[in-house]
Amino acid sequence: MFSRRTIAAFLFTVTVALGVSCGKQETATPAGPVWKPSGNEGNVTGVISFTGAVPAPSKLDMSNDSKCEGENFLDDVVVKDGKLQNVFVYVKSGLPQAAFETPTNDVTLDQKGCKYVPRVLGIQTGQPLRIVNSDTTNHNIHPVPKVNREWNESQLAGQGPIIRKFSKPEVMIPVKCNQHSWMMAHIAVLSHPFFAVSDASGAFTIKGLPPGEYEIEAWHERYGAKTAKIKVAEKTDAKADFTFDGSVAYQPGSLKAQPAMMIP
Amino acid sequence: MKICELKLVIHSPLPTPHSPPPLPTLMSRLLAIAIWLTAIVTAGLFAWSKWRLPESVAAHSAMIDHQFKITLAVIGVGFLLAHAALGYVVWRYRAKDGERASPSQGNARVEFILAGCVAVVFIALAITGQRVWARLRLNQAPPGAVQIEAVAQQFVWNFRYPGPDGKFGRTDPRLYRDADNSIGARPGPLGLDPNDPLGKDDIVTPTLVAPANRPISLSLLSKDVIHDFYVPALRMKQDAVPGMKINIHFTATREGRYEIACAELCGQFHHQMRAYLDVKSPRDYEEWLKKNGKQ
Amino acid sequence: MATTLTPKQTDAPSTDGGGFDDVGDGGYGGDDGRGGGWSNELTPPPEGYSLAIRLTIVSITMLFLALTSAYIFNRARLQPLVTPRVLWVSTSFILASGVTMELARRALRRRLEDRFRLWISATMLLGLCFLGAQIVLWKRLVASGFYVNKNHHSGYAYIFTGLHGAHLIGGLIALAYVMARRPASWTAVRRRVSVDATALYWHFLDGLWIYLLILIFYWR
Amino acid sequence: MSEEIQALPQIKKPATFIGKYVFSRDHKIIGLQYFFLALAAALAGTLMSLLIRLRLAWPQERWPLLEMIFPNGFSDGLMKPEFYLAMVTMHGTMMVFMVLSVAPQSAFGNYFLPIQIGAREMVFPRLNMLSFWLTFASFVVLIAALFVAGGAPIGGWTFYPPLSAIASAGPGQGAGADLWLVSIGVFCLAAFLGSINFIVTTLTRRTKGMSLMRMPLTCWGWFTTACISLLAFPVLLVAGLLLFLDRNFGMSFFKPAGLVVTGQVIEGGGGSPLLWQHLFWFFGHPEVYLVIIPVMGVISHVMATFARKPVFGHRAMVTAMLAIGALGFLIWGHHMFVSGMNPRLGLAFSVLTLVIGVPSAVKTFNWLGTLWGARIRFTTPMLFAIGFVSLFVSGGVTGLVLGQMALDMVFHDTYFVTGHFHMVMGVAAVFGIFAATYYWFPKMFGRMMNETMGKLHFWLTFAGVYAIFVPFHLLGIAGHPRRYADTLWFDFLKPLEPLHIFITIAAFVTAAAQLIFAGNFLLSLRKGARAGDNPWEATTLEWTVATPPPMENFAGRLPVVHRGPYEYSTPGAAKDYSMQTESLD
Repeated sequence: MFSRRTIAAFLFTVTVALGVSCGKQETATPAGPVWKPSGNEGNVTGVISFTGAVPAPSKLDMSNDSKCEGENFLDDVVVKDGKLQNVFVYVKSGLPQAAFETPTNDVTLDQKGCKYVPRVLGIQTGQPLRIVNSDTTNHNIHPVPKVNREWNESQLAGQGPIIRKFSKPEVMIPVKCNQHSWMMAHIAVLSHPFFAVSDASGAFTIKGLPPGEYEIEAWHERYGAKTAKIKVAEKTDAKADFTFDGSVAYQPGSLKAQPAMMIP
Repeated sequence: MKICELKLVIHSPLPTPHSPPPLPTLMSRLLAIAIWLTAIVTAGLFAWSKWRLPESVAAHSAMIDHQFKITLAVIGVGFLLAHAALGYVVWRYRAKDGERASPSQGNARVEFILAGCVAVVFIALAITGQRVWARLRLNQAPPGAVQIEAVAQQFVWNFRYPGPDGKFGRTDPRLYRDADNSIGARPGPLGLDPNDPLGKDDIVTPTLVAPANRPISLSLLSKDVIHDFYVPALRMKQDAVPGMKINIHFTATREGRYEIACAELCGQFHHQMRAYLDVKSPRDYEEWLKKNGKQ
Repeated sequence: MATTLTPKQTDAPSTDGGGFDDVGDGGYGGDDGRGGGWSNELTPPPEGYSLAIRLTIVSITMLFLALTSAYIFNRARLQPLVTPRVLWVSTSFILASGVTMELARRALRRRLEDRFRLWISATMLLGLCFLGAQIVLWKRLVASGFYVNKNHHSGYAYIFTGLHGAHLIGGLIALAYVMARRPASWTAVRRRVSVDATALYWHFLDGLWIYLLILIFYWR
Repeated sequence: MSEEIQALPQIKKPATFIGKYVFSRDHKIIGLQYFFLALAAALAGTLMSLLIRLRLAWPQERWPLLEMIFPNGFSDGLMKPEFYLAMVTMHGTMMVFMVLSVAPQSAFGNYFLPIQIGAREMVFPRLNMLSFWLTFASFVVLIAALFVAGGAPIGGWTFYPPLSAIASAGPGQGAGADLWLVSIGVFCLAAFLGSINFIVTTLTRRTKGMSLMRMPLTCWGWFTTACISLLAFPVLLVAGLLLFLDRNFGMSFFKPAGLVVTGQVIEGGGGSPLLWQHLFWFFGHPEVYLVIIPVMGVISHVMATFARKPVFGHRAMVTAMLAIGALGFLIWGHHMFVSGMNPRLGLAFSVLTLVIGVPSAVKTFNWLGTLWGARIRFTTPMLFAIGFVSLFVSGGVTGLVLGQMALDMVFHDTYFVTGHFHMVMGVAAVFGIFAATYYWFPKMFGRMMNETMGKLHFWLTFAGVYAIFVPFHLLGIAGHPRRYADTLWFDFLKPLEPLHIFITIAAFVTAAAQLIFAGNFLLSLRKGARAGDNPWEATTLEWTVATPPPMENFAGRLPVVHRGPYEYSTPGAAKDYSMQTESLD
């Protein structure tokens, strides 16, 4: 009788152990019917302008890793002729309740010259993210999401690509390399394909949006997010321009912290 | 007597062919030689100067190296004596047919004397060792020492200089911005408050630049986990603990570039957490300060 | 490590089945060795229970001492915490249970079976009431905004009371065991020693609670 | 009497296989279960150490075959640094908890303590069984940590927060670290139950005539160790509990305010990382003695048998053991000289640390004294015992370097420390385990182990461990920090690479030599020569019972003890040994 009890206790422990180990896995569940384009779609195009003084590019100090080569200037604010690059624009709300097909082609995030290329990218849930190390040094890729599962994996010099997926929509996920503290990328995960990143001329295009009214958001890593309402009519392109003011820096939220304690 | 023999018969019904084992002489000789050889080779390897810390560039390291030599000598003598004795008894006291061991149960006096000697030697070592430590760590940095702050994070070192005003500006964890680690960056990786006038002239660099032959007072801090400021050439090691500010001080005596390592496990790239200690002549140091300050 | 009970001090009459064998068997007792004094060499000697419970108490003391030093190290007591009045209720419950436990123990010594059962039941009831009062205490703490992670003081308050409660549940199980097991199925000595050990544990928890009460709620 | 037996039906002998060998309450079966658990853990731990060595010797080599076995640890054949650190953590935890804490104490102690003191069984057989199964559960949970997302924790076996308190501080610091904590918590409970059983058994179950000073030194070792673990493990449990709450319930006992990990602000604050270190080492230092003290007992025991001589200074040996056990609680601070603890506190810890060397030195004298004037029989267990003394001295003396704060500042967290504790607590204890296995194998399994294979095993292992761990010290003298996944990053480490390669080769050879032991073990189990009841002509009670010992150990009446444990070569006696049960005429 005692033996049986012990067996039960043992099984319980094992179950708890397995429960802990499996508890953090998550699965993506599609909601609603699969969305199909009807042919009435239009595109949203726009240009991101930049006003105010353009911050001088700072020279990054990469001296702690001699294998980091190439141009080493901070590239978070890239402005050319008053147009801002690397702004992520996406449809925030207004889409029909439908599941969007998961693309099978992958999105590449390269590590080159101890920088992430591209610095800002969008990806759909379940779409493979292919991470490549083109450097001769070691990196680690450490996205710090709030909704998705966090991971942190090193990618050594000469190591092949890492393929990862994100299961839940989340804008934005900062990505860092702890070894090269200046390395920074942002990944936006969306359940739909209606997003774009502004190019060197500040232009973007969101393709194939069904007719309707939407809220779209433009996000920049230093200047925060701006939203706009747009209306897409049948087979017509809509326009949405944004302007970021360089004199208003983005302030992160306040920190709830208790005072640090000094111990002898 | 007969009862004993009877019991023996009862308790060991089968013959015991395994004791005494064969070849006691060979085994005893081999083992004794092995023990002696091991001891000599080990002591020799410890004494051989092929593997040593990088040459010292700190004012205090002569003291440490001296204490290390004394300690090595003491433990070397103890080690060799113990192994000499072990080899000797193994060589000498092997089993022989028909002979019995000495029935000695111990000798309290010998034991007391030996324990006393050991205690005296050990405590003497402890006390001399304390003197070295006390001179290094129980006093403040001399006035006029160069103030530098070292802030560790996974897996990078940041160093901050107070600038001409001699005062560090305010920092805030909310302002940390690793993405821009250029020298003039505000807030930069240390989260310097751009509105604090004291911080305007602070210099933050990933390399520890220090003038030669001047005492340097270093405050160790950490942003995330425990790190350890370890400079082999300085014979110096101290944890950087988050939530604490730990002050150490040293004087580097020779110009040059020395490696700073992390000696406390801090994550997957612990083994790559390197920075440099750049010891410059006082003039070069002043020039460097001028060049990098006030941008 | 003196034990309260050795074969020679028992007042167990030899008629009740005898937890002990004749001392004469095999000439036990001399030669400064212990042991061998029990007829059945496989069942734990009654004094073993007593010793085991003392050792358990030592270990639990270590547990709470370690927590106390962590509490002091974290400067937890310097942070605010309310002192709900229900503390007095729970304290009086557990103090009363200590008294009833002692009464039960003595009743068993005097072989008053009914009274023994009465007092044990009272002890268990008071123990349960204490646990109930502790839950009310937790609710009061929550109502005052002192969640488990509000500050260190509240965190430690939950950990201390929770661990104490868990150990008290262990005591309740022991009480239920000594009460539920048929008296005929064990010897009187063994039964009494078990009750004594349980009582010792219970008094320890009693004292521990007073200590925790002062430590957490009144030491500022 | 009859009522007693009827009242406690659990005494009846188990009939089924499960009752007999799996959920057994027989202390001998439980001892064997612990023994095989420790063997399995030792196998796992050794394999992990070999992976560690591979990475250190050839950091840029590709191992596609290993990738097939550990798809998460390797990528394109390269071993990831986080996998290396996971192996470091798991190797340490596995060896310290599941091998070194289990084999000398729980395995051999369970098997031989009752027999050596003349008892039929542990006092609480069911607790004993529960203790084993908790240990087993702890082992399973620990192994499970290897297979969760992110892998095993990378924080080292010392598990210092905030690295271990924050899931985002590294891969493996998520679910793996939680499982690690659960495993250690369960292990603490098991150790508590085990130590209660050991102490009560020793104090209440000694047979007639078995006074405390007539107990073999093994029993003293087990008893002292049980006392230590009774006091030390609750502290580890508290530390683990607080860390678990820190990780999962938003508390911050170990996290100060303003932590920013990978750009993310960690909520909460006000805790101190040093608190963990104090709690952990308050357990952790006694843990070292908890490993070595039962081994000291075994070595004294084996040595007396084959030296054919009483243990030199029996009383001093006991005193030294107790002194080491007690002093062990006062010196935890020497692990924290450079941790940021007040540098003045270190002064006391440093002196006490060197003082604890005195009883250790006394023990060494007494082992030498035991051999002085002996008639040594060079059996395999005796070779391992002599090897133990050599290793204990070699590993012990370097403690005098690390005990001094100024030198610890140089050598802290370098391979000097790693070499020191591997020598004195790792392989010295393993030599004790081997000595015990070779010594008691005939009693446990009724057959002798093969002497030739045993000697070969000894010679290779003895040479191997010196070849591995002396270079560890040399790396340390050159300043090589421990837990570095490779040596290529730092200029001052690059010249040390040849030493790493040498160590790795030595490690593989030594590990391969253990196959001889495994082969010998399995072969002797089936084919070994039958052992008599007392093949070594030893004196203590375990050699008076049948081989292997029957259920309840002693047929008929319990033995009565008339003598001390090590009456060898008594002048005037007929043989050169007198069993403890022999009357004094």
